[in-house]
This record gives sequence, structure tokens and C-alpha cells, in this order.
Amino acid sequence: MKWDEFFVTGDPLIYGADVSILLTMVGILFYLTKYNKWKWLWDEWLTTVDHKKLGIMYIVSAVLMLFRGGVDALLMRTQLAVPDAKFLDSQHYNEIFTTHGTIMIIFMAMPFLIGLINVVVPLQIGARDVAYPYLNAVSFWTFFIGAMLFNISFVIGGSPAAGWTSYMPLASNELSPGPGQNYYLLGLQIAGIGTLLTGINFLVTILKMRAPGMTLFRMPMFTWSSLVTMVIIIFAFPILTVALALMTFDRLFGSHFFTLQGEGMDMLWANLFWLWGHPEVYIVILPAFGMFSEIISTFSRKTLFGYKAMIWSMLLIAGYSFLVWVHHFFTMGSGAAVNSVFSITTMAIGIPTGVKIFNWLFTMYRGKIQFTTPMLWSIGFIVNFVIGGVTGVMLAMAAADYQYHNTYFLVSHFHYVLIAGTVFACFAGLIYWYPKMFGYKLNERIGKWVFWIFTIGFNVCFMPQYFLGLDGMPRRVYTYSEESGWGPLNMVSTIGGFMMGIAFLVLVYNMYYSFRYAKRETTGDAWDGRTLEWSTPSAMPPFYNFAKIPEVTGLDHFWRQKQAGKVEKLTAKDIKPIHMPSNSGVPFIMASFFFVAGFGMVFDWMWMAIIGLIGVFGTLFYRSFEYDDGYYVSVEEVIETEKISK
Amino acid sequence: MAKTTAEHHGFPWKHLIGFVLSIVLTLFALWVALYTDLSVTWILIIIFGFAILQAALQLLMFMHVTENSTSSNLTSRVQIGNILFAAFVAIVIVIGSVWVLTAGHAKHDKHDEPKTENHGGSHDSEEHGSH
Amino acid sequence: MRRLKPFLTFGLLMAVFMLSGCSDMVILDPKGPVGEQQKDLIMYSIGFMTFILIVVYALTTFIVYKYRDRKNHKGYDPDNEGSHLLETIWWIIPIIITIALSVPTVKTIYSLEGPPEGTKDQKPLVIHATSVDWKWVFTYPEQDIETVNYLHIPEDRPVLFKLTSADSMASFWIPQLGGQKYAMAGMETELYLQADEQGTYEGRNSNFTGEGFTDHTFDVMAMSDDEFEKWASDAKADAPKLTKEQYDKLMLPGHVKEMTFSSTHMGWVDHADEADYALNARERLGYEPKVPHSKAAKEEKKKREEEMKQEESESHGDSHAH
Amino acid sequence: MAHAETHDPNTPLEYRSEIGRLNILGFWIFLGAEIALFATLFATYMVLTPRIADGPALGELFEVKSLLIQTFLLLTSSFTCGLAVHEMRRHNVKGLITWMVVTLGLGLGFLYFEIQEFLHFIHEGANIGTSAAWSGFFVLVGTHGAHVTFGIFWVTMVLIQVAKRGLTPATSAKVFITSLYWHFLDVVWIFIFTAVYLMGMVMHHG
Ligand code: HEA
Ligand code: HEA
Ligand code: CUA
Ligand SMILES: [Cu+2]
Repeated sequence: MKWDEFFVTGDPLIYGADVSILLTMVGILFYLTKYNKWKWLWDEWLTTVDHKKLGIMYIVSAVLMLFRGGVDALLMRTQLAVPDAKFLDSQHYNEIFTTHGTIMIIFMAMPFLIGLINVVVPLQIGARDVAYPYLNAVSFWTFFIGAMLFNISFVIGGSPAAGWTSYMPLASNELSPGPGQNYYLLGLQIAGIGTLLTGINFLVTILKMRAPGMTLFRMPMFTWSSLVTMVIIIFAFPILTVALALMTFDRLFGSHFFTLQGEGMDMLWANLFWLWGHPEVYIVILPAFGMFSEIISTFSRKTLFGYKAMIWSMLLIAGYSFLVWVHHFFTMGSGAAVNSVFSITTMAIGIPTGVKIFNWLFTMYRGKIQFTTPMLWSIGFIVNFVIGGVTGVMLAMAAADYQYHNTYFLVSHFHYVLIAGTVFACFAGLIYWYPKMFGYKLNERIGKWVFWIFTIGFNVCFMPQYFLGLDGMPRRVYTYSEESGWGPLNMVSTIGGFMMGIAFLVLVYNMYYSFRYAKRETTGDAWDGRTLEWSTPSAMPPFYNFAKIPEVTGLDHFWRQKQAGKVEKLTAKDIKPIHMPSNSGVPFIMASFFFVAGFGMVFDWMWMAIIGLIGVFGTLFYRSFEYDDGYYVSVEEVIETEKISK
Repeated sequence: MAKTTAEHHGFPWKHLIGFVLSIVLTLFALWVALYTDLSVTWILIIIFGFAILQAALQLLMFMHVTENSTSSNLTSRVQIGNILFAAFVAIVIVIGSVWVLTAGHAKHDKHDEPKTENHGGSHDSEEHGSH
Repeated sequence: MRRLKPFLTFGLLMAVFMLSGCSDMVILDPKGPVGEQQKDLIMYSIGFMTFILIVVYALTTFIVYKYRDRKNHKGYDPDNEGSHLLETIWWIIPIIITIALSVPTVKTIYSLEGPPEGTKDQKPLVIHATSVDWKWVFTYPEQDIETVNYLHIPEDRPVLFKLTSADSMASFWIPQLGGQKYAMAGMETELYLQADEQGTYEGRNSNFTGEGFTDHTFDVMAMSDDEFEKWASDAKADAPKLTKEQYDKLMLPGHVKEMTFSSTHMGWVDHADEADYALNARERLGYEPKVPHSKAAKEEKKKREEEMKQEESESHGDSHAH
Repeated sequence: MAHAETHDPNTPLEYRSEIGRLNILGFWIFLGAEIALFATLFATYMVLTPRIADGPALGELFEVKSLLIQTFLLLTSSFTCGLAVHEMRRHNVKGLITWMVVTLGLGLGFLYFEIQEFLHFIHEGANIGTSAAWSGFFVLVGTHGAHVTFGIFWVTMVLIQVAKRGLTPATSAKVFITSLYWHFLDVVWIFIFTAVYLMGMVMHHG
């Protein structure tokens, strides 16, 4: 390994990144030291097992990743704005769309949703924490370390450049030499472990930790959607784990799963990738559906329409999600029978999705609709997502897909579903539950500006791409000629992209503005909500969530109690000592060893990989011998926290 | 249904029966596979049938898949549902992959055609007729 | 409803685009029966999708407008939990639409597996198309000629492409003639296309293959049968023979100009049989893949660009006339 | 977190604590994920079997004797592991530890023969890099072997804890979970036995 292969050199953008990373790090270290925050950081954050704090850390990381992925996007859009642009060269462009796609889906959308699930679901089901709080910390830290490992590829060793789909044999040693592709493999692998653990953790949490009286069919829709998502995660992520491992073997240990030599089969990678990849896109849309259900019901001041149908349609989507993966490679020549079957199964997903759309609309019907920002995002979702959805159905028609495949028509489809679905939901959910996390609302007026700028920018950016696709513009080209005639629409698209960037900046400003000026909430019920998370007396629930575990008598229990004027007041005699899990530094340390192992593998330094793995197993065994039964919060402390007068 | 400790005070009949059955099934499968003249299709059907039987045996006799805590019967439904869904996914993955990666390619995948002069492969076409 | 105006505007905009811009967009302007079938299917589906969008937008507009929170709010019914009738409707109608979309889809899928209906009695012209990073090698086995980066085909006659690749997975696509199919090393896929009009069409690899992917393109010239025969026999007579050395050089990643040969590479390799031929050829030629961003890679890139320039200046007055 | 303890004397120890119950359920779900993981490896193997390049065919090298030894060792270990849990439910720590040690011994025996077999294959010119088919074989069977290896370490550690702390709701839940893991590896082996070895031999000879 030569130094010029270790540090990425020769590009002002990268030097800029080097410098800014260095400055940020120095800045953070300086701040922590100067204000004596090291202990605070360790005690309050690095070792926490509190689902709310882990959730917030997930969300903060996700917003950072949205920024990173967004900068990538804007760089791409800049390059594509005019024909024959020289802003980025081919290799650079390839790296950027690869990291853009990977980061947005794996390190932005998933953690954003998982973060919100972390914060909200235990509260919604009236639990004090998740089933395995320690494991939850392991999940977060492995995700975080995976993301960091992936991100340093930008300055050390070079980024992957084979697309987020990393098709073989392009991604093999012979055609993509160097550490770039290894970063992809190891970063995703490590983060994937965390995701799988999250899946198990929350499935058990939702099944077993519900407050008394909350039967399955009394669970809030966001909790339901999380449950279904977790099932998909549990069965889809192992497929990714294997696929990544096999490619890692091909690259590092000379096996021939997908290679050109040894009769490896490139199609097998595509097959395995999409066996995971398609369920993955439903993993990032179902929690979004759940959030919209909550928000639309809350701000229509009305029960969700067709509660049971909402659940069954979701279960159907989850089942179907494992039966459609081939629609990503209709053009591979598997024959008419295969393509017909998968065309039909794919189109069939439109049916339960449509049911959901109409149920949302009829939740608003005969309601009393309040146009808060979360509600605006939700209505915006319905209007824009259907465009992505119906074009998805167009793609599902295999014979027509031969023409759409690999074009901007497809690019536009998935941005319409991913942004108008997932990203809108992340924004809506963030704003909706912001007071739960931080004790004050984001400013509504600025928030509406963000909504309008973003939504208009979004359409300006991606609507033209449908037409570019129909005009034959392929995806993943770094430039195009003047004669192609694609220039004007691309320019429009770029303008839209920058509008989204501006909206993002305004959102960040809103966070700052509201932090400074927003009125602090005095109750736990900022929006006149319906579900248990709003029933805590303080705006931000204490670390044990509920001084007394609520008893649930029906759907929208809290709302009905409020309607009946029967909200129980907590009294001192209700309070018993509360058992809570202890903090632990082991997850963080274990994840750090994962980093060492991953970094070693990326550069094929096996000694380092082995040290890292020994560390990982060491922490695992250490934990096995640790019998930590947590601790009890005394009645006095609870009374004090809850400010109950005796 | 919850298993109770009471049932466990006696001789472990269930385990023994499970063990003997698994040995018998294993040997029988081996015999069918290697020492009978059945067609390949039948052999495959029989040995996979046995494998599934044996897996079920392990799950029921040794792993107590239907067992749970006394407090809720949701748990055993979840355990069984989980295994059944896993089986569904497993079947989709295995059969789906094989189907998708061999169907349609039959007419053009060179791995199936008789050897040509310059073809490096050394296998003959009978070996993977399903391809 | 003021708040929804932008959305409606976009819907309208889209409709206008659809109606006016259609004929300009290559996929909706096919020049052969395959693309024609696909265009028909696309237009058919757009009809349904437009209907769905109209229904959803109309409902949204109506509901959001009517039930917005305001003074003298009427019709508020907070406990309305659902309606069997309505829910049945929106299970059934999408099912019907899905069936209506499935039938022609399956028909077209099956029909595209063979030669076009109108010309299926004709013997198709067979062309082997081999993708190599980042060029296309076309072999005409009957004519015993080979071209690089351009195609000549007769009009009104089905062409059966046998696709394969020497290295990365590529996708063979001539948008105006019809949809694409993957070309993969170690196997062969088949694609029928046909041109009904003379002219030059753009073809390309549309599946990402790394650094040179953007320029992985070729031109297709559809001509009359006679012209085609003449071109083929001229090529056979005048063009140089393809040597193994020359072919191996083609296996190196990079771009080359258009070329014509009076013999084919089929004699010594079929990439559908030998997936690692190109890798071995690269090894024989001492080529080593370079880590991107490394000094070596940058030097190689510079060298390649210079070679390209040189070749371009040499290639004026190229062997084949368009 | 609620810590409802169940004190019904008929409830097995491992189900008496909330944590025990949660962990057992969680582990079952984890096994669901493991099924998907192995299914992916099986799919890979099945698709790649004809692709032997210049190497030997799969069935060509398989040997009935070695296969039977491995299979019986593992089947028996699954049985003894079941006996260990049976003893645990009779609160017989010694019986539990004895049978678990036997299980570990059988597991080690299995590994020994598996490694011997791998070495034999490598000697015959079939390793992970020989062909796609052999890559599929080594990674599928090797992943199972790695699971067994991990299982041996894990069971050992849990036994140490039982020896130190006796049978408590916490330790017995751990024993029970490791036993599930061990039985599960047996289930996977049954499919390896069938889909890899028997099928390989049938296809090669039949
Ligand atoms: C959040 C993510 C998300 C979601 C929800 C979806 C949803 C859908 N997707 Fe999409 N898709 C992606 C993310 C997503 N997709 C990504 C990332 C890719 C590309 C990856 C890559 O290659 O890089 C992709 C690619 C992709 C392809 C591959 C195309 C190709 O490569 O050539 C196809 C093909 O069938 C497809 C189809 C669909 C369908 C049918 C749905 C359906 O679920 C949509 C259902 C919704 C509706 C239909 C609208 C509402 C319904 C009604 C109003 C009822 C009436 C409607 C009917 C009866 C039709 N998608
Ligand atoms: C959740 C997923 C997600 C999200 C949110 C996005 C968001 C965006 N995407 Fe992305 N995209 C993908 C998932 C996603 N994308 C995937 C999976 C691919 C396929 C990759 C592949 O082919 O492998 C893809 C590919 C892709 C392409 C195709 C590239 C190609 O094929 O050549 C394009 C092109 O326009 C694009 C554009 C955008 C834009 C403009 C946004 C905007 O929404 C972004 C908005 C911007 C911000 C929110 C950040 C704001 C930043 C600033 C304010 C800082 C300003 C700084 C500077 C100006 C330097 N994306
Ligand atoms: Cu593709 Cu065989
Ligand atoms: Cu999909």
C-alpha cells in the first residue's frame, strides 16, 4: 500500500473535506475539553441505554447524513445542469452517486426512521424502555460506526464507485480495485448487524412490553407499522449479510461467487441484492405510512378510518415485499414466465397501498382539519407519493420496463416514493414529536416555508426527470451531449435540487431559531394528541417514561379519556420503586472494535482485522459474564421528578 | 401449552423417541439416495420430505417450539408464526432464486450445452438437467 | 383551495407535457414494431394512471377544502371509524385496474420473446453483440464480418441479437427500436429488434459499467436490404482481417473508434463460454488495474486520453462511410 | 422495565423471570433470521453447483463414511443436549453439566471430522477458490461449522456460569437458549446432509 493510495489526493474538493473534517474534530475536542464536557458526554450519551437518547442520536446522525447525501446530490445536479460539463470527472461522479444512494438509504432514511421509532414506540405502548435496552445501544453504535467507516472513504482510500447496487463483476477486484468497494461491503455489514438487532429488539418490545389493556388491535398505527417493519427487517437483513459476506470473500479471499473467473455468476449478486433490496424499500416506507396515519388522525381530530384494513393492508405489503424482487432485473432474460409472474405480483402491491391512500383521505373526511406543518407534509405526501406509486406500477409492467429500465424515469420514480414518502415522513415526524424530544415546538411559520420551498423544489427537480427518462436519458451518466436535447430539462431539475437545498438550510435555521425563541411546552400534550406518548405530565418524559404504567381501555385511549374529562392525576400513593437498566460503555467499546476490524478488512490488513474481531468477541464474552440487574429508582426520586405534592 | 417441570421428572421418552426417529430417518434417506433405483426426481422428493420431517421433529421434540411461559399464549403463537414465516421466506429464497436464475436461460446459458472445443468446462449436461 | 394550487398546476403541466411532447421523446417515437408495442403498452398504462391521479386529486381537493377547520364547521364526526361499503369499493376497483393492466402486459411480454408478428416468417438476421469495457463488438456470422461501435441492419427484417459481455454486465439498448436486455459474461441472452424506417439511431449500453460508461455508445444504421448486402460484401472484400492480437487489444478497458473487419473473433472465443477471456487477455498484455486516485491511475488516464487524441487525428477518412 | 417474577413452582426455572422469558422469545426470533441467512446460503449453493469450472464435481469427492460419522456425532449431540435440559428441569445441576460436557465433546468430534474432510477436499484440489460450486460448498458448510465452533465457546461459558452461580432463572435461561441454538444447528445440518451431500452424490452417480 502506497501513501498515494491511502490518502485521497489531487482534488480541491477532497482537500476541502480534509480540512473541514480536521477543523470540526479539533473544534469538538476543544469544546469538550474547555467546558469540561467529557464526563457528561460519556455518562449521558456514549453509555446511555435510554431509548429516547438513542433515538435522538440516531436522528442527529441521520440529519448529518442527509446533509452529506444532499451535498452529493447537489454536486451531481451541478455537473448535470448543462451539457458537456467539466465540473466533475467520470470517476468522481461515479463515486458521488454511489455514496449518495448508499448514504441516503442506509445511513439516512433507515436511521431517521429507526430513531423516531426509538423515541416514540416505547412511549406509545406505555413501556419504560425497550425489551433489550443494552442491545439497543449496541444497535445504535454499530450503525454509527458502520456509517463512519463508510464516510471516511471520502478522504482515506477512495469511495466506492460501483453504484449503491454494486453489481458484479463491476464491483470485483479486477474492475474496481482498491479499498473503495471494501468500504461499501464492511460499512454496510457492520451497520446491518445493528439493524437486525433493532428488528428483534423492537419486535419483542412491541409484542411483550405493552401496557396492560393494550391488545394488538388497540395499538397505535405507528406502532403497528413499526411491528411490521421489524418483521421485514428480521427476514430481509440476513440476506444482505450473506450477500455482502460472499462479495467480501470474492474480493479478499479469492472465492468465485460472482466473479468472471471460476464460473462465478454475476446474476446471483443481483438476485440476492434485490431479495434484500426490495423488502428494504418497504422497510423505509412502512414506518412513514405509520407516521402519516398518526398525524392525519391527530390533525383531522378524528379516529383513523378503517383501522383494521390499514393493518391488513400493511401485512399484505410485508408478505408481498418478498415476492417481487425480480422487477429490478426484468431485463436479465429470465424468460416470459418469470417476468409475467413478477409483473403481476408487483402490480398487486398497488392494491393494498391504494387502500391506505383512500383510508387516509377518508380519515380527513368529516374531520376538522388543522393545517399544522406536520399535517401539511402529510397532505403533501398523499399528493406527491401517488405519482411515485403509479409510475412504480408503470415500471412493474415488464414489457414497458425494458424501455424505462436504467433511465431517469426510474430515478424519478424512486425519488418520488423515497422523498415524498420517507423524507416527508421524517420531516413530519420530526416536527410532530419535536416537543416530545426537546420540550418545545419548531416554529410553525418557518416550518411552512420549509414545506413549500421543499415541495415545490422537489417537483421542479424530479418531474422533468420522468420526461428525460422517456427521452432516453440513462441514469448514472456523468454528462451528456448538446445534441441529445436533454439540457433544458436538466437545468430545470438542478434548479429544483437547489431549492430543496435551500429548504434544508431553512429547516436547520428553524432548529436554531426555535431553540432560541420558541415557547417551552408546559404539558406533555403539545398537539392535543391521541396516543399514550402525549400523556406524560412533563413535556419531555423522564428517563423512566411513566411514573405509573397506564392502563389502556381502547384505541386512542388518551384522547378518549380527555374527551370524557377523565385524565387520571398521579398521586403519591400510586408510585412504586421503578426498575431501570444500568448504563453501559460496552456497546460503544464493542463498536469501536468493529471499526478496527472493518478498517483492517478494507485495507486487507488481516492482522488488524483479527485484533478487531478478538476485541469484538472479547466484549461479547465479557458481557456474558456480567450479571447486571439494573437498579431501582426510589419513590422519593420519582415524586421529586414528577413534582407531585405529597 | 406450557410445559411444566412436573412432566420432566420422569424418563425422557420424548427425547429418546426423537433421537431414534432421527437416526432412522437419516439412514433411510441415505439408503433411498444411494442404494435404490428410483428416478432422481423421486429420490429428491423423498429425501427432502424426510429432511423436513426431521426438522419438525427437532423443533417439537427437542426445542419445544410450542412451549412458552404460562403468562401468555401470544408467545407460542409468535414462536410458531415466526418459524412458519421463516420457512416461507426460506422457500421463496431457495426456490425463487433457482427458478429465476435458471428459467429462460435454459435456451441460452452455455453451461448446458454440450462441450465445444474451446470450452473449458468439464461437466456434462446431464448433471444439471434442471438448468 | 389555495394551498393545493401548486399541486394541481403540476398535474396540469404533466398532462400538457404528455399531450404535446409525446412525439418528441424517443421512447414514444419508435421506429420499429418492438418499440411500437412497448409504446402502445405505455400509453395504455398512462391512461389508467391519469385516471387514478385525477380521482385521488379530486378527492383530496374536495375533502381538504370542505373539512378544513373554520368557523361554523359542519359535518364533524370524530368517531367515524370506517365504512364497509367504501372500503370494499377501494379494494375492488384497484383489483380490476390491476387485472386490466396485467393482461396486455403479459401478452406483450410473451410477444416480445419472439420475432415481431408481421415479419415472423422471415429468417431473422443474426448478430452477436459483445460488450467490452467500453465498446461494442458486433459479429455478423453469416456475412463473416465484424464491426466495432457501429451497426448496419436491413430495414423491415427482424434482427436477432445474441448478447454477451467480455467483462461487466452491460445492457444493450436502442431506444427507438425497442427495449433493452442485459449482456452478461459467461452467458448469452437474445433480443429481437426491427427497424421499419431507414435512418441512424443511437444505441448504447445503459447498465452502469464504471469509468467509461457514459461513452459506451454506438450508432445503428438501418438501410434497405440491397444497401445492406452491398455494405456487407464490401466489408468482406475490403476490410482488414481481425487478428487475435488486435482482438486482445480490444479487451483492454477504454474507448476506440469505429472499426470494420472481414473476419470474426468467433473462431477463438465466444465470451458466452469463456467468461474470463478478457481478464486473461489483459494479463497477457501486462495490463494491471489501478486503484482510482492513485498516481498510477492518473498517469494511465492521461496516457489513454493522449492515445485517444492521436487515434482521432489518424482516423480521419475512416474506412466505413455512413 | 417490569420485573414480574412468576412463582408457580411448575414453571420451568428459565421462564420464571421476565428477562428469561423475553430473552427466550427474542432468541426464537433470532433463529428466524438465521433461517433466512442459511436459506440464502443454500440458494447460493444450489444455483452454483453445476459451475465447477476446471475443478472436480461436488459429488465426486463426497464420502459416505465421513458424512455418516459427522451426522451421527451431531445428531447424538443434539440428543444429549436435550437430556441436559431435561436434567436442568429436574434441578439436577450435575446431570446438566455432565450431559452438556458430553454434548461439547460430540461437537468437538464433529468439528474434527469436518476439518479432516475439508483438508481432504483441499488435498484433492478443491478449495474455496477452485470454482463457484466449491466456493458455495465451503461457505455454506463452513458457516455451519463456524456456528458450531461459536456454540462450543458459548456453551462452555454458560456452563462456567452455572458452575459458579448454580441454577437461577438467569443462568437456566442462558442454558435453555444455548440448547435452542445447538438443536438449531442440528436442523441446519439435516438440510446440509440432504441438499449438499445426498443430492451431490445422487447427481454425480445417478
Ligand atoms: C420508498 C421506496 C419505494 C417504494 C414505496 C416503491 C414502491 C413501488 N415500486 Fe419502486 N423502487 C424504489 C423504491 C420504492 N419503490 C427504488 C429505490 C428503486 C430503484 C433502485 C435502483 O435501481 O437503484 C425502485 C425501482 C422500482 C422498479 C424497478 C424498475 C427498474 O429498475 O427498471 C419497479 C418495477 O416494477 C418498481 C415498482 C414499484 C411499485 C409497483 C411500487 C408500489 O409499491 C407502489 C404502490 C403505490 C401506488 C400504486 C399508488 C397508490 C395507489 C392507488 C391510488 C390505488 C390505485 C392504483 C392502482 C390500482 C395501480 N420500483
Ligand atoms: C432516501 C433516499 C434519497 C434521497 C432523499 C435523495 C435525494 C436527492 N437525490 Fe437521489 N438517489 C437515491 C436516493 C435518494 N436521493 C438513490 C438510491 C440513488 C441511486 C444511486 C445509484 O444510482 O447508485 C439516487 C440517485 C440520484 C440521481 C441520479 C444519479 C445518476 O443516476 O446519475 C440524482 C440526479 O439528479 C439524484 C438527485 C437527488 C437530489 C437532487 C436529492 C435532493 O432531495 C437532495 C436535497 C438536498 C439536501 C437536503 C441537502 C442540502 C445541502 C445543502 C443545503 C448544502 C449546500 C451545499 C453545497 C451547494 C455544496 N439522486
Ligand atoms: Cu444470464 Cu445465463
Ligand atoms: Cu422494488
